[in-house]
Amino acid sequence: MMEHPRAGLPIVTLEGVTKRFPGIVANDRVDLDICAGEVHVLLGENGAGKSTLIAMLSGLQQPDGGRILIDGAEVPIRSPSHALSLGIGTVFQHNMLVPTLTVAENLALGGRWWKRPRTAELAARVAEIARPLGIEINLGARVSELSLGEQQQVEIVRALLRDSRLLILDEATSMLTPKGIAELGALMRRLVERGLAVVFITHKLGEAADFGDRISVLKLGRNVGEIPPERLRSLERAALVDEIVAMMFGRQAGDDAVSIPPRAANDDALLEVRNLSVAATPDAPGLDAISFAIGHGEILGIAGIDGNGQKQLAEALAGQRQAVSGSVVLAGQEINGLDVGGRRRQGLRYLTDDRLGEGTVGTFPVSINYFLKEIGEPPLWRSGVERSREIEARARELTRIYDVRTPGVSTPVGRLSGGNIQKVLIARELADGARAVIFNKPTYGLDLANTLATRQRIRDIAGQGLAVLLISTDLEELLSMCHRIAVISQGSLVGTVPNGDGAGERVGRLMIGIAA
Amino acid sequence: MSGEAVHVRAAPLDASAGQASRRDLGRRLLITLGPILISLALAGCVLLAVGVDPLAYYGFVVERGLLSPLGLQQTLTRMAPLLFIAAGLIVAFRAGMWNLGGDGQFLLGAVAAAATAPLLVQSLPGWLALLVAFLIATVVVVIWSLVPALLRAYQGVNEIITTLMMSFLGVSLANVLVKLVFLDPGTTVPQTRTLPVGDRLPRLFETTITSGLVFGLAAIVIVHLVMTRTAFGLKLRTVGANPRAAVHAGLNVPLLTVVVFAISAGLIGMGGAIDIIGIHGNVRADWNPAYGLAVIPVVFLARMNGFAAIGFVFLLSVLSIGGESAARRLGVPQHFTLVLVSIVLITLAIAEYLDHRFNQVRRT
Amino acid sequence: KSIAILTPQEGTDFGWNQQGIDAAKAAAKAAGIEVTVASGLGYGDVRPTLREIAADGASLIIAHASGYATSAPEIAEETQVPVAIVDSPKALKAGLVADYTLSGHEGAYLAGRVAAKMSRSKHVGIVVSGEPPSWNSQSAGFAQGVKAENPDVKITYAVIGPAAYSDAAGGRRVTESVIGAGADIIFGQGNGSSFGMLQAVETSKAADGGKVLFIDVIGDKTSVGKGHLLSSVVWDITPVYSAMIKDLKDGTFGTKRYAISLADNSVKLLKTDQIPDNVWGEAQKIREQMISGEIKLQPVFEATAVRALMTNVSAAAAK
Amino acid sequence: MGGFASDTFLAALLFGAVTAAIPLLLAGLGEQMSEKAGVLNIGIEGMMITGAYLGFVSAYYSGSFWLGFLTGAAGGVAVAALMALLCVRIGLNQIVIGIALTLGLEGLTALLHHFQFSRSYPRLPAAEVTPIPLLADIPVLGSALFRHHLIVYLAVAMVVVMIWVYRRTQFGINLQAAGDKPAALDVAGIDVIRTRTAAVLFTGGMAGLGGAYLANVGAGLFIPFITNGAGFLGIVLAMLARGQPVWVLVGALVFGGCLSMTTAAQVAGVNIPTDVIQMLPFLAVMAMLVLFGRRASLPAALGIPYERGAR
Ligand SMILES: Nc1ncnc2c1ncn2[C@@H]1O[C@H](COP(=O)(O)OP(=O)(O)OP(=O)(O)O)[C@@H](O)[C@H]1O
Ligand SMILES: Nc1ncnc2c1ncn2[C@@H]1O[C@H](COP(=O)(O)OP(=O)(O)OP(=O)(O)O)[C@@H](O)[C@H]1O
Ligand SMILES: [Mg+2]
Ligand SMILES: [Mg+2]
Repeated sequence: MMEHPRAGLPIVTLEGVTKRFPGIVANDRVDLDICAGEVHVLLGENGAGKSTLIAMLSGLQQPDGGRILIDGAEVPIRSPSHALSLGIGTVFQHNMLVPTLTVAENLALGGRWWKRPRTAELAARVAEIARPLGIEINLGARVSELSLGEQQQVEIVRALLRDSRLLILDEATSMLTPKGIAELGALMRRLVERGLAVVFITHKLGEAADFGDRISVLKLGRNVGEIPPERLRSLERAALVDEIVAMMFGRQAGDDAVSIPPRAANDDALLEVRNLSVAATPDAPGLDAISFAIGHGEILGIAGIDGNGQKQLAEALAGQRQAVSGSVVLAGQEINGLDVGGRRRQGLRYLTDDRLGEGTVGTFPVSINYFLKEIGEPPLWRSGVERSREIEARARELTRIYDVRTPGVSTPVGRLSGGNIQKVLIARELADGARAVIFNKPTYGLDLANTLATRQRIRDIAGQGLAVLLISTDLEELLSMCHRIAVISQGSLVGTVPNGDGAGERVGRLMIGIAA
Repeated sequence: MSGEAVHVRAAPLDASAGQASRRDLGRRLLITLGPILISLALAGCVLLAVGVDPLAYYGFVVERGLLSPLGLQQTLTRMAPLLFIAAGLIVAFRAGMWNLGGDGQFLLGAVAAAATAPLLVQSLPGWLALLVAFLIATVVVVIWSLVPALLRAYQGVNEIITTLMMSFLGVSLANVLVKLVFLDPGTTVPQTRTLPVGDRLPRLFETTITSGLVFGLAAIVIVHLVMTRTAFGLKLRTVGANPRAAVHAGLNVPLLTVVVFAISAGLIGMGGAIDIIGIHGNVRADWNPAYGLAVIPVVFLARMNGFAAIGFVFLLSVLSIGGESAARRLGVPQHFTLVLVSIVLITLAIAEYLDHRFNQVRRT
Repeated sequence: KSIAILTPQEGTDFGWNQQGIDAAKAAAKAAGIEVTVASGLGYGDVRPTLREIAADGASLIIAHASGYATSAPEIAEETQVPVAIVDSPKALKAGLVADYTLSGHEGAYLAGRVAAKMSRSKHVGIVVSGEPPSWNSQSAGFAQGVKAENPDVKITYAVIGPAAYSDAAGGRRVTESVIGAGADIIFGQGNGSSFGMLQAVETSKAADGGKVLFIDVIGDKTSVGKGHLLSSVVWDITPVYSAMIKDLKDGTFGTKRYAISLADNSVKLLKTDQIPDNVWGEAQKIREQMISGEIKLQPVFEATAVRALMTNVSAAAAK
Repeated sequence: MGGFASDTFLAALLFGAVTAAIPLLLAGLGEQMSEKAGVLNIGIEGMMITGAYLGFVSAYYSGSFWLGFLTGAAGGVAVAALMALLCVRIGLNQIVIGIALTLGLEGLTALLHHFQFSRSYPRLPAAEVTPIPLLADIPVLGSALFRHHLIVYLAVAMVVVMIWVYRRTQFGINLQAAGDKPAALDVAGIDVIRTRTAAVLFTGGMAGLGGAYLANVGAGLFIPFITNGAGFLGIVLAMLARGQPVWVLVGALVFGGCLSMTTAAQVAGVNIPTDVIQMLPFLAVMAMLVLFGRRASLPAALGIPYERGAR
């Protein structure tokens, strides 16, 4: 690792902190020391309680038990403003920007109401913070017009603007490019040099190993282990990862090596797209003459910086978005004419990346959310009438198969952790009758175990001869499972690379606009 | 009220909350009767302030609205139109659509029925005439509801505005129709032709209770079952809870929107029709009972649960019938009934909240 | 034996409701019987109240609003308790339903004559908050009076709006416009809103800078007026109710209609000190002529007919 | 139709239009702030009637219009405080409480009026007008637009103030955040509840003022149900305006204009029944809805009570 950080004294100490939610103990007597001059990585599978812990540190939730000490003195953190005044700045897992305000206004948010926002000096400070990060920030833009990645950048900058002593990043890298992540790492390093403390939550063990000084692992709400700086430095990467995995899952690492599934015998195209074009909208790029074909059992990856039309492509295919021209052929059958339901019945499935926004109905029970796309269809509905018992039973089954962590199938799905909501969606889309499946960022926000499991599932269904379109911003992921990787940029495919040696560099160069 | 029932946007209650009302009735009764007693006390203070004996007043309310056979019959009769309105609102609110145009829709339904029924009975057998008039009224209101429905479905115009406006408009229109189009030539009073008492909906048994009550009950129970037990109901609730998810799930949201408005307004229009062919027999110019406004909160308090709504509608009727009588006997202006009703509504809402809180604490 | 009266609004409006209730009380007192007052019932469904009062043993129910003319007879049939209703002459039914259609058109005619005599700007206004028959006939009577007195006097007619009974602000706004149009005497009909009219009259100046005067109907607002009350077409319904009670006793109830007229002073013009004695004198003469039948007057009840009358009048004025 | 054309008459019409518009303007501006902050304030009708009653009572007994306006506004704020407590702080359903408050206060004020004034119907003198120097002497427009009570000019000035607040001040930004994404405002360290409460109280003040104006200047007296749906029209105007104060002003004037139009038509002897003419304003607003409504973007969290950390 890089040079020696000063092992500081604890800024924040958690003693036996406990937080309960209906049906769940999100944090169970957690002890934690967060020290100045350290990047403290917090790991844990989905639902382990990381975000909840953060929520308490930032004044959003109040602990049900235990105490929080700041500089050794007990301080109940009453409210977010209190947390801020204590010098605790947070980038939350779920976007916390006001879509209808401009970036500048969002950054100014929180100023005392009688003060006028001072745009000029704001611009100056943003510039000086963003530059080293290699981030371009357009203060004038409406947030709703930014891509999720850009929005995450804005949030990081906002957290840095308030020069806080403790900076918390909850899955703040999930939407960044590899380059952006590296720069963020360097920045964290500089910050801790200055004596700040950083809490860094991620699901990517690589990042943990690269950026972390100290690693704590949460499991089912409990702090199950910690790797102090000296040990961290002593271990070399592979060993470290194995150790962490052992802590998190109590077993050896499921192998994440590249294992591209064998292609099914016949490889005539199963899903074929010709000159698909979509009109651009104020807040999204259009698509321009997209063409590709996916054979039986083939996994085609779509690589690209976030916000280059991936979502539009997926929605156009699924029938959610009007295409101006082009045709979609599934198993030799034109399906342009069909609506979302029709395409689904034909076997075309779409797993959205916007779990809370459109993937689920947060207030509905988990059980109903499994079947949201087949409401009214037998056997769960008979002649339009709901058959509660069958639905319950089937829901339990899926919950078991896909290992969804939930108090019960009648729990509102919105209460689950991000990762578990994702499992519900996967269970829904892979349900019987699938022929071609579109995955949009299927593993974003998932912990390692779930990521591996999900990837394996995708390989399996490909193995069963289904066509898979895998949209992801995570190059590693694409390389680890796709047969071919197409690169999307400004709404058109700029090239397709067969997976294999050197594919990574070629894709990478296509992504940054250099012909491969 | 349960988390999502509180929202203006996401109305629907997930199944579990739906059953909540049936789960341990005792508690529900407590959190219903408790607040009512409290509000009686509060309203009592108002009465004392204006120098009226609260006990006497409430005595009359209970006696005239509930206990005396006559009073009870009046109360039940009053329920008929209210039940239809409640049913209509439940459909709309569960689908997350804010049909605040009840008054206009109610009046138009009433006028349509009053315009057609008296003429039809002359040519058709009684029951058929009523049925036809009833259907005509419904159709008229459904068409009326297309304006806000289409605006919302295809232009994204917020329906709270449109329905509110359409309500103002509908009330005026109803007047115009009565005074200019369907005026009864037989009288100088600006009103429609009158449906003879004999030709109106039969009364139940030997009482003065209109059989409209039966239809009203049927309507609201059916609505409840459809909303909670069928795929159609679930689709509507999905649209209500998260329109984007509905699109993602392949539901035809615009179409469903229009359907929701049609059903909702249609039911409210039926309420108007029932009121005419069952009780009034004609519509007078400038008549507007403004039931819609009173029923909206009731439906919320019932958490859009049909059965609970029946109970609250009954309560509302008792208060209005008994209140009218009591106010008259004690020389209090009728307006006091408004005060009483509103205090009841507010305390009930608070009780709902406290109960909800209590449950949360207990669950964790 | 007791009688009951139902009114749509509280009996404190110095108008329709108050006159009705006062009269019922007076008549009952005279006949030495009980009276039940049910006021402020609104224009909705009064069947519950009717049934209840019938059940409480009233021997005559006076449904004092044209809005009750449908429900009252029905309940009469149902409970066999006699009812008296307004504005439905055809509804007579021996022993059960009597009609008393009150029309102050004669008084309004007189008022019109007086107004025409006194208007300085030769322009008077009629402001109403709605167009029920009894008001229409008075608007018409007034217009006819003005016309008869002096065809050159312009008449401006304005309706505040449907169901604008309580729209005081509207009453004031409209009246001010009419005054703005040049009228210096306002003939106003409207329950709550007539106070808005009075307000307008008191707070705005006529074209010539002089003061605007107000002619009220049915009730006597002298006690709340502020010196702008020119007169009022006052109704006294007591004789009507007394007659009903009598007929009830004689078993002739429901065989005849009841009305109010100048003759028995059940309709009369209110004398205020705004009216110069000479004008008042002439008015009295005209009254005699009307009673003696020299002047004949047809009541007009339909809104459209009334409007026609107005436009004619103002058109005539225009030439 | 000599009278119809006359300047005084036109002036009176325009004057009437303005007088009718002002309460709507005040109510609309008030409602707008609540909506921006994410509170659908259906109780505004109740706040107006309270303002009308209290405003009249105090003006009547004190003889001072200004005291009347103050009391009216205070009354509105009081009701708003209750609403804020129930709907913002403990998050009760905004529609239930709003309607309940409206019903109750209409009844209560009618009750009080009955016992207090129903035998005397006291009325106020004409409100003293403040002519704007030069402008007031323009022939027709002068006496129609520039000879009003001071409060009228202040009401119009409020439009400018609101634009400034929304566009330029931190408070404006906070309001919009509270309406579009309260959680974001909360984690930024601003108390959502306080922000929304402030907005609701402001609404109450404006509504109360509007009511007081309606009773004291518009009518010069108080009678039951005098507000006659003005509050609901305020809600509509606020929503039509998509958060832009200017549009509230435009809407209010259009509406007041329509009301005067009906009188004009009648006085001109146009022989179509009033009821038809009476539909004009509503048709006008419906037309506005069809034209502009399309773009009406309501705050995302409108009507949804904020609960910290809830999922
Ligand atoms: N507001 C809430 N209400 C109810 N349950 C909650 C709430 N917040 C969190 N939970 C539950 O607490 C548990 C921990 O959630 P949390 O979001 O902290 O997990 P996490 O470690 O952040 O998972 P992920 O990596 O997916 O974000 C989950 O089971 C979740 O369902
Ligand atoms: N009816 C409304 N009531 C309250 N606030 C509103 C309303 N409509 C919009 N807003 C708020 O005002 C903000 C700006 O609205 P909108 O974007 O439509 O106007 P704008 O910013 O001027 O856009 P444009 O440039 O199209 O005029 C919205 O984000 C919303 O929060
Ligand atoms: Mg998390
Ligand atoms: Mg998550």
